[in-house]
Amino acid sequence: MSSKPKIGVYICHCGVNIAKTVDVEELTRYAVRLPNVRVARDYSYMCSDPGQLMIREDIRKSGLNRVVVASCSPRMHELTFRKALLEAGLNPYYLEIANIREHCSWVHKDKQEATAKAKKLLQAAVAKVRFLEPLQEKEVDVEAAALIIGGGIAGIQASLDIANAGFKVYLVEKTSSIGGRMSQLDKTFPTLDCSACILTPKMVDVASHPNITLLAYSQVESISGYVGNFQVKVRKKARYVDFNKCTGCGLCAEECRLANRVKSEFNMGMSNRSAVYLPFPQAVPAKYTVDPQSCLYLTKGKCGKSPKCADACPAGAIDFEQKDELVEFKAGTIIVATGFDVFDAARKPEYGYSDYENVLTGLEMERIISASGPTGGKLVLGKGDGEYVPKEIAFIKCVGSRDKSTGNEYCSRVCCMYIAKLAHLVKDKIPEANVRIYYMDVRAFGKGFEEFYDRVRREGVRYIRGNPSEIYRRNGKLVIMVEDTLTAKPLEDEVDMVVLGVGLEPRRDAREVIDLLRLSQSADRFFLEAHPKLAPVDTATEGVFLAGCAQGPKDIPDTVAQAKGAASSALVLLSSGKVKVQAQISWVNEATCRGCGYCAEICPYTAIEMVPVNKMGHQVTVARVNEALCKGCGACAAGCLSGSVQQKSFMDSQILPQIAALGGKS
Amino acid sequence: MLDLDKLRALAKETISRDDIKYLIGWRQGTYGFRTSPHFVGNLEDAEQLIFSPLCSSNLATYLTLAEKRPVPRGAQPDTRRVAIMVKGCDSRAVVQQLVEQGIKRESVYVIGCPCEGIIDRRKLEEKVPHTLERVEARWENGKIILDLPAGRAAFPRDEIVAGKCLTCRYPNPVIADVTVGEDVEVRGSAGFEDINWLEVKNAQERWAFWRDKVNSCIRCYSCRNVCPMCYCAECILDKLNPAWIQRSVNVSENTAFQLARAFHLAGRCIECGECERVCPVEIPLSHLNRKLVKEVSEQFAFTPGIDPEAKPLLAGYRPNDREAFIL
Amino acid sequence: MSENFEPNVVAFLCNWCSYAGADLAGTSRIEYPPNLNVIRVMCSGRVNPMFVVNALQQGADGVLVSGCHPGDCHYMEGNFLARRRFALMRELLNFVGVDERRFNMSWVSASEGAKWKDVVTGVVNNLQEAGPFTEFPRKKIDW
Amino acid sequence: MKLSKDKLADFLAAIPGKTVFGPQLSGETLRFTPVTRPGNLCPTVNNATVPPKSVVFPQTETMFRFEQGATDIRTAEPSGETVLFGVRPCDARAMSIVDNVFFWDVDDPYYLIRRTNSALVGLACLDPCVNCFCTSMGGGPASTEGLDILLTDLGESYLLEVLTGKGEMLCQSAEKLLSQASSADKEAAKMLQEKAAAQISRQIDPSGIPARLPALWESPIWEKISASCLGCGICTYLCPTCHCFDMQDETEGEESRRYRTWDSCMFSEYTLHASGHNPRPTRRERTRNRINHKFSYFVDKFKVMACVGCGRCINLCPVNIDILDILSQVGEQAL
Repeated sequence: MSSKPKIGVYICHCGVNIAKTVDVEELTRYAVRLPNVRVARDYSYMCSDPGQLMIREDIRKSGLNRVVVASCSPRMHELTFRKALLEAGLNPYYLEIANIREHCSWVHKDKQEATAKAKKLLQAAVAKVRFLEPLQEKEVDVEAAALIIGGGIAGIQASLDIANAGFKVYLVEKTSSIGGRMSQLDKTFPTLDCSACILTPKMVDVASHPNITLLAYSQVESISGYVGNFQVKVRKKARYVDFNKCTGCGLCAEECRLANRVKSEFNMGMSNRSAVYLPFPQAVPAKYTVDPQSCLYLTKGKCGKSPKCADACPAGAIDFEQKDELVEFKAGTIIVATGFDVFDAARKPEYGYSDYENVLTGLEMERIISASGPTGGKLVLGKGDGEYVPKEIAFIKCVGSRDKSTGNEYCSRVCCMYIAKLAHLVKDKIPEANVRIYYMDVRAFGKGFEEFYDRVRREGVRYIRGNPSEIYRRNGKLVIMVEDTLTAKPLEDEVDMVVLGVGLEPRRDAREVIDLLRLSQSADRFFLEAHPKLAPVDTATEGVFLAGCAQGPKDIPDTVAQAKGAASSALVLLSSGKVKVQAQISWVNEATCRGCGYCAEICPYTAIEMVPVNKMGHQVTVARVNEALCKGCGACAAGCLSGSVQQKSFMDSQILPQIAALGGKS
Repeated sequence: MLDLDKLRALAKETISRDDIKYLIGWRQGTYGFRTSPHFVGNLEDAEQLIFSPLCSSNLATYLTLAEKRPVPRGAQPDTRRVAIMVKGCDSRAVVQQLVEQGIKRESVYVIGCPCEGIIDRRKLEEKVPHTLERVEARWENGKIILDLPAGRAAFPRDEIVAGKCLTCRYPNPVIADVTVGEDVEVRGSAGFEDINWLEVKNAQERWAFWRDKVNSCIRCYSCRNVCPMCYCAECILDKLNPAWIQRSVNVSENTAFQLARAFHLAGRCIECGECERVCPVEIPLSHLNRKLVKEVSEQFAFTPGIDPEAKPLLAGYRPNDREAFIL
Repeated sequence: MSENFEPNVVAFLCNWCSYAGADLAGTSRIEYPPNLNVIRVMCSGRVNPMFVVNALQQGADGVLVSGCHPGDCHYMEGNFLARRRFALMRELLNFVGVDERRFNMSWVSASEGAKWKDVVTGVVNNLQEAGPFTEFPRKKIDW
Repeated sequence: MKLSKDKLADFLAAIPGKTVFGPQLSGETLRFTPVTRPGNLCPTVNNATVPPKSVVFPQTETMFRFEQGATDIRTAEPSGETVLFGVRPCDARAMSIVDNVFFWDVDDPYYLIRRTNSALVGLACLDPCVNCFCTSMGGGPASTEGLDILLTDLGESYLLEVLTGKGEMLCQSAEKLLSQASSADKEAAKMLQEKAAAQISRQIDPSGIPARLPALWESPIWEKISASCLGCGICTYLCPTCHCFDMQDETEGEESRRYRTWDSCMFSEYTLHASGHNPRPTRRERTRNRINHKFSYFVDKFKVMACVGCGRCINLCPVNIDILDILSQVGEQAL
């Protein structure tokens, strides 16, 4: 064991953040009296260079062998101070932080009470630090490959960045083509670039990049292991089309018995495709897929005398015998870029989305306006002889956003601008149309947003402040019931069509990803980042990063920026080639272990195995921890009846003194 | 009725086998109603073997209590099987020991003894005090027959059997390589009448009850040592660094000791009632265990010591475990 | 019980959710009673149920264990394991006559700073009513 | 002298400035605790489960207090004067035997104070238990050794024999409550005492045991006897002559105390060295030690056996390890 504890206590004022509420001088006087404390100092910013220097000097000069810092949360600066210890030649795990800011000065007002509480927290930290033991940080190699889940613009960008840096990338996309939501958009705000024009070159780059293995129409089945060494299993779903033989000529789709009879997901169900299909013309990979939900041969086992697609394919690529394929590989790091779903407008029945065909969502409007969409870019309503050009067009914003009744309290961030963009495009196509936008607020915060909003208004689009309460049909027209909240007048607005500015929601299958990667969700149900400001692309699971709307609603530039951020974080791991593993892991005292195997049963990482050992000539079984697999949760330690399993830095012998300090009346 | 001659013949045959180290059974005690664990190593020992309503000890304890002396260099440890006689409750201890890898299936030879209820010595001595002569007992037609010095006496089973037998659901061994005697009918109540009366009292009354009991605990550790599930090489409650429980004997440490003991048996207690039987100051320790048995059964539909392949209760969970108590 | 009684609460918080949630309450300057002191563990699964007994012995009037919401455990299962253990420990304590307000368990996520305040306030208020823990604290008797 | 039973409460109340301990129910069993209401006393049923040694040698006893880092200690407050009422002759005799240990090379200060400050009022055993064998060990149901007063239950009253000066002092304060005993009373008491002695049916002649034990050191009987031993502390904790203790420190905040608390040679950690080595590694060695200590080492040192035949270890052993059975095995074993 180590020598007698000589403790240094360092109390941070954090400017006034702590010192205003906690009497730091009194706390310092108190600290000196605690057992084994050699020196106690207070300073305005302990985390600053002079603050750290003070600690390092004391360690060197006074021979301190334990350090307690009373400051902000250990989640903020534990690493900072560990480094300071290390630089002074002391094992970095001889450190304990008393959180007197987040847990004390910021949540209490009474100085006396806060000071008393700070004393207790400090006393507990001193009690624990006396029993801490030095730990060694070990390193493991990082597999030089990244897994990227989701082939939207975020996943594409991250893949390209990592691949361009020279590392292997596995890009897994659930649907048959990459491109994601961005590929469905017509123009992008506020610059009005053609979405496809800027996206498709990147999609092609992905397909042709030598470092990228594109696994489209695939899903991640399982992920095990740990940072640097994830074992990934991906299910490549059967396309029933030989990937290598298919040339993408499209004859199969033309000949399919169900040609133009299956709703196109890409066009939001507003046009039809065949049972064998390419989701959209620029799809990557440009390979056809047989839709197992609609294909007659796959659903009924019979398609005429023989499937027409197979007959038509000159390359003989149609293969109904194809099976799902499991692909396994190792990855050192993972980026989650699974994107979003749009709000289901049917959940706001008062807007009649399910009842009236002329009530559309923003994404449907994108497809109608797009030259590659169901109408070839013509904005018309009705069909055949009844076709007409709408003149009165209304947009409603915040549908499924900022709305407690739907459970979505957040702002979806893109709706203000995509509606302004759509309004502009409508005016562009039908200059005489009367376009109005019902809104709660206009949030035009981004680069060029306010200017664009201004431009749209100048083009004659009217903004009416009010949240419509109902839409109903009268004489073949849609009537919007709304109160103009600026004039406080109720309106009944008769229009030809309504476009709902639906918001963004987490993917409905987000749970599966959470289970796969042990991620957390924030209150809005999007994936939770490790820190909202300082670690916005990291997650609680080491080596796993977030990009794009999976983490929260954002527009294309923000998505791309975050993807680049996630790629850069992943590259830090990949290019260093090594990663430190947890030091605060479990450990088994084999002398007292009774071999019951509870810990091994408990461990969620299968990090504990039961091994035979020889005790005084008898074969007995004891538990042993695999240090690379242990994540340091300590569940085994709490489950061990004999106390033989302990978690380093959270040992019974370290926690019980903390309890004693906190339980005592100070 | 059990034929002792047959039992002894079986014992002789068993210990004569090459793969059996010794047999653990019961013999008549030194006085009165006592019996004692009996280690049968030879044919002569087998003659003293008995099985009767007086055979209270749960012998499974000795499977894990057996001390492993250092094996001299060059020698091989004796890995022959230990034959053990078990009642229903005792057999559950064997199963639970298998679950917890305290013993290996191939290292024990289980002789099952269906049991109609074991006499609570304290209850009997109240009815028949001052008995020095050795007394034999047997089950007969739902009664317990005693050959007392004053003559034969028959007692209704429920009057003199231990509390644990009144709620016993497993009178027949759940694991056995060979069984002596016929299976018996399950007569124990599935309810928790034994603790319900205490549960319905208010918190102050319950504490008053327990304070009085726990206050008299002398920390002799017989409850722990007799328990077939307590076989850690070093009990966590004996540790001095860190000291979970201090050595001083007072209400605080005694309560903590008994709570720890009971909690460590959560989902593991097989209700043999030995802790309560051996307690020299008569603390109703089974109540603590039974409370947890009740919760384990009601909340998690779990019964330990039945299935050797079962996953230990507290080493697992179900996502939909009850959590009404969580804020 | 007296209005003036200030209970002493020891809380065990998991690093990833509840401790972070309590940090968020701090960052958001959400005020709550100062009666509760936190011991940080990596996971609620680390909290040995005997810590509760020990805390009561050592002078706590009440104990709180807080972890991630079911399904959100950073270590996948730790909170589920803890839930089972404490479901039983709670019943056992209650059975020997410890007021059920003395042991509390909560799920507080990293984003629930406001819930953390509610949990602390609720626990402290309840213990103010329950009064000091007198059943089996270690006493300076015989000193 | 004679004390009418209805004046017992007054007799106890008349003892000035002393705490009276007597057998009372604690939980489900009898032990010697301070008498607050004489009605709670249970002097007529069986002997107390916990012997009265717990009054002069408490299970847990503070020795001194100190503060972290300080160099001075504060010794415990001396205890006040006590009267132990209803002590059985076997337990009183046991105290005289234990005195040998605590007043041997040095006087144990804690024991000394408690012991000299206590007076023992005995109660003759008129209805011995099945496992009593005091008569074999040099005592008897009305043995007076170690007692200051002996009471014999005559039905309506107690015959009161004052045995020592301490006993006389006790009676002085209650003189008015006592009456003269007639010779018939004395005769009746003697008859009852003799009848009780005759009732004790467990007998042994232990005189040869001390000489035989050293020769049986490696005998297989120890293995056999200890096979069923659970290693618990019942036989030693509840033995009136066992007197081993452990010393520990407890800390609360900055204040600590050193205390001693009963220990048992039947515990595996009793002889466990810090190195991990244990000179008595198994229950065989521990059982052998227990018997040798009582019947060999103690005799060598103090010329008396450390057993008074109270029968507690026999009554309460969970697995029927019977000290008389052991002694007869020792006696019968070929040397």
